[in-house]
Amino acid sequence: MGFRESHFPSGLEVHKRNSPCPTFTIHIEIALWETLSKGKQKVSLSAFAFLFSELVQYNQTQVDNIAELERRLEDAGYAVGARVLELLCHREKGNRRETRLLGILSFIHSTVWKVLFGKVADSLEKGTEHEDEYMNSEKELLVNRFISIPKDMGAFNCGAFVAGIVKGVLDNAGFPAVVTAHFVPVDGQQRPRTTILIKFVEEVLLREARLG
Amino acid sequence: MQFFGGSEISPSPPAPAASGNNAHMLYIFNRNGVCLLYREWNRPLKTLSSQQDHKLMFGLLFSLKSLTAKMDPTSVEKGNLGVPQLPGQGCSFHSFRTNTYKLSFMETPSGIKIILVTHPRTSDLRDSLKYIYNLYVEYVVKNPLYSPGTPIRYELFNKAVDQYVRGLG
Amino acid sequence: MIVCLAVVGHQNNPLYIQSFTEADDALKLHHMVHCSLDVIDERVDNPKKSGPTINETFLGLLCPTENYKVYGYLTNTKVKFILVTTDLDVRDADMRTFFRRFHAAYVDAVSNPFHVPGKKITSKTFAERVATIVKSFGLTTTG
Amino acid sequence: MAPAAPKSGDAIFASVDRVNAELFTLTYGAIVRQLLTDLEEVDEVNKQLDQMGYNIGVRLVDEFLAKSNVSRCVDFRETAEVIAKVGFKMFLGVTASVTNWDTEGTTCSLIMEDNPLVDFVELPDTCQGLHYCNILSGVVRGALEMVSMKTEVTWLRDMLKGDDVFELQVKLLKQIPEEYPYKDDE
Repeated sequence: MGFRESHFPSGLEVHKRNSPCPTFTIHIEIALWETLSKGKQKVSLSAFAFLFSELVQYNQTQVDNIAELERRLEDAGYAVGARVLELLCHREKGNRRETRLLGILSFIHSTVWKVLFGKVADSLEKGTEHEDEYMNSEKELLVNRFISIPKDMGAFNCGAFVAGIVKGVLDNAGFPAVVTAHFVPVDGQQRPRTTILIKFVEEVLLREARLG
Repeated sequence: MQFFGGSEISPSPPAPAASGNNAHMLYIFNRNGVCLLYREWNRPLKTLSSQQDHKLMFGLLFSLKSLTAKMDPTSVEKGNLGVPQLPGQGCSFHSFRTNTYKLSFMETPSGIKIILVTHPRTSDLRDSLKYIYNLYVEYVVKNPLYSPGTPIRYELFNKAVDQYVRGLG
Repeated sequence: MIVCLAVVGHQNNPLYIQSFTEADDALKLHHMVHCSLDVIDERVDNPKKSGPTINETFLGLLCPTENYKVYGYLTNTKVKFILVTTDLDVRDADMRTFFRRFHAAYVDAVSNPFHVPGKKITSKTFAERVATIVKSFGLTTTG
Repeated sequence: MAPAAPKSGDAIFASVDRVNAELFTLTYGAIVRQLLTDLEEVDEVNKQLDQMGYNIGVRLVDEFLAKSNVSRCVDFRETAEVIAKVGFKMFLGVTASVTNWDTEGTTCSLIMEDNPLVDFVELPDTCQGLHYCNILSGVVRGALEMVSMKTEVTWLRDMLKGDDVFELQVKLLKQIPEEYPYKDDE
């Protein structure tokens, strides 16, 4: 899949340490990313799509309501997220520890998304109403790509799996949060986009303030 | 909220799409004779119920395949008439033409059969049927909430097929 | 010579501890590892201190005693690696390379689907890999 | 116009969308762990993994046929070869080889030196009876059944148990021709 040029996050000026002009950074980062993950094994998207669909269908047999189904997908994702953090911190971050909120959000928005889904997330925005909310959105979330939701499953969102991954990364990096997946309609488009809503716990914000 | 198909198609085939499309109708069957999809674009004459119509079409192809294999002058194996064959066994018949229509047929080793009835002048449609097979794989087979062997009820798939067939020369 | 290596979880729960000496001073080494934890916590809580840059994983020398040196390393997941060595003139750069290779082994061990996060690391391959890293680090174990 | 020749595994793998193997490996690890917690019994987990693989195989075969231009799956030997060379490469990015044919040509082994499912995996002593990759045997069985070949697929060697390669034995039981599905009185 060609590496689609991702537009820069609109809502929040994600702090890029070393370069004045954001689009310029994107190019460097892609080249860097290519080298870092070169020789990384790949599998076909359909192999993952078929596997993920079995995960969904198996869990459907284990639950009797949609909320429980989403919770089980989130648990599965959580385990993936915890391990992804370990893997990526060692490989991508080398010897730098993430201590700031923007740092970990940017890490998820770009590094985690690139390694898992092959592209930077479409956008990372700060919630307007609440201080502690951030939204990481994707026009066509990989796990939802082949899935059409029958009416009787209401607002069921397989993105709960990805929400679990994000929660696994955040909790284990010391930024505990409640993470949920939502469909957000996009005008003029048949398919809604998927937004991963991150709501940090009180203590994270206090620490962030203390660090100034 | 309605996404990516999943609407209930009324039992009777939908009204034919805009004219100027020289395809009459499309059938997709699986190896057990279940009609996964029937699309119609212009078919003024209707004599049979849709269920019988599907059965007739499947029966026609089943025997045609056996007949063409039986009379294959080049093959050495002695296939006898009516004996069930493996999909892909014997020579592969892919279309026949009358003065009023042309029937193009494709069968995959997994027993999926795609039949497209078009205007007699249309060119070789083997690649087009393969493209429709790819649409079937992308839009239907990969959707985890579709159970194989049941009629296809995905609006997006129907739209994609309609659009593609309209463009066929 | 590296005499003791420990991995401690972010609630200071021990995940792995291995001493490389025949002498029965394991208890003393464990105590040293324990007290170095406070040094790490104190250093993390107010990062204004000098020494390696504030948010670097390598924490450098924690608490030198007369015949041991204790080095620390903190990962992004708040897991602490602690190394105790009797080699008093070891260079920081060597420690960094050691910790990076140790971190690689740790990551593979916890990526194992059968490893329960936060619980002791029981993987045999991890123990073997750590032993080879220690051995190949030029500080061969005695005897 | 002769139908296009079957494409090579590498050609297809290069043309399809791909994802990082880590996401695939870690997701599979999450599935196995979920099954172990739900079902506890190791052979129950083996059965469930095989069934999940079968469900995948039944669907995956159509994508395999569509993308690989394979139009005939009549000869078992030819089919096994295509699955090993094209199928595994197209989906998992690794090639398998086919060996140990028996005299009648109805049983063979698929050999894999590399398998993206098992990165980082180390079987604990409590799970020695587990066939961690049983989903793969299910996929092969499901896919072959869809092309009218009823088979029995079993693990002979498993790298997670110390062997140097993965070996899947595929035994052809019988080929099921297409029956006329409608009864005459219908």
